[in-house]
Amino acid sequence: MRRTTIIAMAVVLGLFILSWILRSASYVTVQEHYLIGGLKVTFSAFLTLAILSFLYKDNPFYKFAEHLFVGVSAAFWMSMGFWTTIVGNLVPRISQSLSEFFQVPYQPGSYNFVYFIPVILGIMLLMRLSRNRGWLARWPLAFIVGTTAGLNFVRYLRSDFMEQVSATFVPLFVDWKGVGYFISHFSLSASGQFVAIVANWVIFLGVICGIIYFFFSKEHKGVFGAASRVGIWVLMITFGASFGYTVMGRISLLVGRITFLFRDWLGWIS
Amino acid sequence: MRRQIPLALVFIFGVFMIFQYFVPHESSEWIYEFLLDWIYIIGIFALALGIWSLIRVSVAKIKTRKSGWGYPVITMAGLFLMILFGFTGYRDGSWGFHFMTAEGLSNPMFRNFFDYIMIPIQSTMFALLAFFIASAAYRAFRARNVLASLLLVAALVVMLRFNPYLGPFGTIIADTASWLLNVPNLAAKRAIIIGIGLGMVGTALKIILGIERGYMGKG
Amino acid sequence: MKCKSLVILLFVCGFFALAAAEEGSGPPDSTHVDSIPPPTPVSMLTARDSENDHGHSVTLMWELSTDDGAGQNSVLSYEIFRWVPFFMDTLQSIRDSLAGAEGTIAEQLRKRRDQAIAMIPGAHKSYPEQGGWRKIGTALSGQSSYEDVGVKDRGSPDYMADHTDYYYLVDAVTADPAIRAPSEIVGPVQSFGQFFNTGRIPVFVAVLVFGLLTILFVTRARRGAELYVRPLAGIEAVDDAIGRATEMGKPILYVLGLGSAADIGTIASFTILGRVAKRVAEYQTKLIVPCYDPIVMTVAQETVKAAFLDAGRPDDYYEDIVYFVTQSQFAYVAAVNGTMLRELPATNMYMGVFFAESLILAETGALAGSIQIAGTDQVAQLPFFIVACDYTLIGEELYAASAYLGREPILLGSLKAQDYAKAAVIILAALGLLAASLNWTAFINLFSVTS
Amino acid sequence: MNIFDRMMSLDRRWVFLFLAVVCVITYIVDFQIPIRVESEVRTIHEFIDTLKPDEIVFIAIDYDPNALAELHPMCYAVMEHCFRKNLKVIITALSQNGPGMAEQAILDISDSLKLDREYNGILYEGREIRKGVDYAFLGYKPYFALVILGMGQNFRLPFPTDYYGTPLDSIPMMQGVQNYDQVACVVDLSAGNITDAWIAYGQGRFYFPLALGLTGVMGADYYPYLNSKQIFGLMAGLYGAAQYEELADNPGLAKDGMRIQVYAHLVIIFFILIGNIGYFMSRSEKKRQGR
Repeated sequence: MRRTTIIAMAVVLGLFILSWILRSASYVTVQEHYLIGGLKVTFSAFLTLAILSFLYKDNPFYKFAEHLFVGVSAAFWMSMGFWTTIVGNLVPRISQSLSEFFQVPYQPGSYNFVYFIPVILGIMLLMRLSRNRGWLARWPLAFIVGTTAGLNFVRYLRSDFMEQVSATFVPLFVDWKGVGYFISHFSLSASGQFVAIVANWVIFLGVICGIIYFFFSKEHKGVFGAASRVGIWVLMITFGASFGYTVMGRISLLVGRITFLFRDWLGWIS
Repeated sequence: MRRQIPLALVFIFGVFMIFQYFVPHESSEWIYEFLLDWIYIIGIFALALGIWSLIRVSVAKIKTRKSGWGYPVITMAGLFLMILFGFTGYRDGSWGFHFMTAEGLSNPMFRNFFDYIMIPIQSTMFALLAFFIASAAYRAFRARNVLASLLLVAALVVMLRFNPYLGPFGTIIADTASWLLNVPNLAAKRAIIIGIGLGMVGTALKIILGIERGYMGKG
Repeated sequence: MKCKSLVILLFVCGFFALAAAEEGSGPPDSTHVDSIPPPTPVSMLTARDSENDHGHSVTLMWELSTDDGAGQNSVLSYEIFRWVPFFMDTLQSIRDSLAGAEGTIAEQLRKRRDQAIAMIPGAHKSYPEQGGWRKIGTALSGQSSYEDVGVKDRGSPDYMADHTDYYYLVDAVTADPAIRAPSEIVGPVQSFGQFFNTGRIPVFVAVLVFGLLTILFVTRARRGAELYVRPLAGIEAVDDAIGRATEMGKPILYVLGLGSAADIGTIASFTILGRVAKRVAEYQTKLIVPCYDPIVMTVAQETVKAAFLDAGRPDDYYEDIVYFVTQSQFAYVAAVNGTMLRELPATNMYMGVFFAESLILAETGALAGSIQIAGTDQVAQLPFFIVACDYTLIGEELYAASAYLGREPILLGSLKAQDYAKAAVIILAALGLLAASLNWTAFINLFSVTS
Repeated sequence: MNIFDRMMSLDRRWVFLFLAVVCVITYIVDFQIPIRVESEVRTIHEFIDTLKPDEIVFIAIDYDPNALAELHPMCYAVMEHCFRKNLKVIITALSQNGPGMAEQAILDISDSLKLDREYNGILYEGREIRKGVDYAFLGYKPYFALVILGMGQNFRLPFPTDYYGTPLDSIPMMQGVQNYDQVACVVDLSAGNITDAWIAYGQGRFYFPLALGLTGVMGADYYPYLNSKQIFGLMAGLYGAAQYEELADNPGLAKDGMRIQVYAHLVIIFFILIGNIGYFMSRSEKKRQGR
């Protein structure tokens, strides 16, 4: 077991170096040293294959890529957050000397003192690390939860409720224009009023039955149960269709990686 | 006290934000923008807590020297290297505490790590979805009952929508697929969204009124 | 469609606001363009304060030139002019010198600027002396309104102060910018902010109705009225899953998703986490909660800690039950995947806000042989959870889960309120359908939120 | 475990392997698959195919690199078709990075045109296409809606010179070409709201025949315009482009992409079928044994 692991590692290392040499040899750009260019492509390819190897089973290469990715990305977002939010947004508002230190334009204003409040709240949050003052951390959390709950309350009431309800207000009287084409070709893409009205009916009934499915406090029995059953059918058809529709986009992502491996790394396809 | 004050804060800010929505006046908009800025700033402090948690968990694993203790070392190496690159840079002839200059990032290694470590792993992780969507389809699309059959048939129809080997059925399948994607899809999504809207609104209201306090650990 | 064209219009208008600021790109060499007869001007030009806004905005409306889309069909756009006193140039010069100033000089300049801003309304009183017309924007042919919002920066010469007399005129412009027809001048008109947005009255009514319904049912539930709730398979599975994990001696993995603490879906997930953690503490099973968002991590730690306290086992709690991974979508997924295959949890729960990673997580979990329970309010991810997980809470069921798990009458009472709201939706939809079929627009307009 | 049970519970790594192998093979091996053509793409091809030599087709290249994968193949297919039919082409680029896209397309198509090719059984001899004679590239101007409106009066208003600085009057193929009236049709390839401007301010006002090339996601939103006859044809996404390539008998990037897609989809469908056959057969087997 131990020996096979070492052999596998050695093989991968050998292939890595081979790829590095070959890529470097064929690397043409004046901007950087060819060894660096070769290393970049080889390392990217190594990481790509390491992640793909996860499909076979969990293995040291995947673990390596995973742990490296976690560390690098955590630091990436921390740096970005620090420079954009703290230096970009907070510092220019609260301190002239700090602004000069970070070389950002100082933006004085008569309401800037309020920017000390989030700093205080932030420090209260850090109190979590203290054993005795940990309860202070609840204040900033309460602030965030309260603000966003209020914010979401009205906005979702409007966008997910009022606007969706009023969108179901559609005419449903059957207009027989276009019915002939629909019957003769049995085509759902036929234009004309008839197909549109059928679609409106399906949407209307689908919405009603779907909503009935979500009733919690009434037993799903009798007519109510039948409607709820139709509701879950419509949901399932939709889930199936959405699933099938997504396949194409996911395959394109894979093609993107195949292109990277076969064109950019191996250079098999021009 | 320790519990009452946070609940009072939730109530005050929640109610304020609801009323703010109906008041278009300038002063109301100012406060709104301030509050949103605050959340971002508090978020950065929280990120420090997050990084601290990551470091602590990793160090604890390294200390035990159980199998696989080497991997957290890689995490820590990646973390500290990237922090070093993100917080130091070369500007005006000297190294210092910089990030961006007029020419771009002041430390090119930050960019390199992003381009040649983060990007390839990220896009490959995303590409794994192609495989998982296939295995999920194989595993789950069995005509066990009515619901599973509906799921299966709808998915098959949509997946066959541009298949060239179906002869005369091709057009019918393509039409049915686009009808499925436009009509029942719209109905189901609307029903779900109305439900979600109500659920969200109800939950938000319960939070503001202090009925739902699960997020403070008090059920 | 309507919405889309509106977006374009806004987009175009925005560009023109920029273009007006630059100007300069004069008429091209038009020697080969046939000469165009002058068009008729716009008529019925009106200007008034824009409704339901924070002020600093005037809305202009007019009737199209008869040569726009008809007649000679020669009008391509309308240029909007506002009368601007020369005084505004003072503001510009202060702004220019402020840009390069530092320290006390900047302080003084800022004071001067604020004084100057206070004088804007007075300067506009001198109309039509000591000022001139300035182009402030363009509307494309076919458009019969324009909203002048000026520039938000208070130091800018295009800043629109409230309670100030403004005067406007609109030119109908042909392909040759030299050939145009000015309208009559309108004014004075003043802008000011409103304290209540009347366009949002329907939302206000809905807030009141929904709030009252909730309070009504919660108080009734508090008084002890019996409430029926239908069983939900996904919720009943939670208890079994915890029991199963205890028997097998394997951990439970709880994933809060990629939402922030600002997402209601995540907050609902906290409540479920609280219930799960309490039972986990009682059974003394191991719980793993990797987090994506640091604030979510902090709240989740609070939640789990309190749950352990509630279960009477505060000593079993340790800080690293809930830990932070990284704020990068796929790095987080990579790490959770690894955890699933290495710790082999008996149960995986995915509750909250999820994006493309939903299927990667759920398939890896299935590979590890775990029972999987998911719940999300992201409609686009529901198909993947439905396909790959054993139980899925669809949309609203995620929000109902906390009430179900706690079995507290107060929370169940609010579910009842939601059900009444749904019944109202069905009745309204039926009425709305009649209204739409009979062209009864008054009813439909009751629900239209205009701003 | 009999064969049917095994079909039901294949190790998923077989699925992964099979899918990967099929994707790589269809990626590397260049073979042709048939493409089923929908009427909304056929109308575009027919329209251009029946134009007489020297008529003018207006191609608006209004997309940025992020939509390149879907719209570039359409651009190549339509442009090559026009040049092979000896039509003249006016090109504009109204999105910010459009000129780059357009120049790349012109360059590649000029190379391809130098070769003799046989399409749909007709031999087209290779020829040099010349700037100003076979095509005019007008370039980019901001505020697309105004540009579209202005060109309705005269191309010279928004574009006094072409992209390379030559006055329009000194361009041979622009002699006597004033506005959309001298153009046979406009083909707009766009990934954003420029499409709406072409419909509302272009076709809606100057009534020229308009065809659209869109990304796959946008497609469904624009079908109503087909019914209302505001556009005479529509190509959506990679599949739309592949249909045009099929009609023009000129396989390119889109058909390559569709080849992979079709076979990848077939692999998934194949495994779904295997699973279901296994499921039904083993169930009926068990029923029989039970009796």
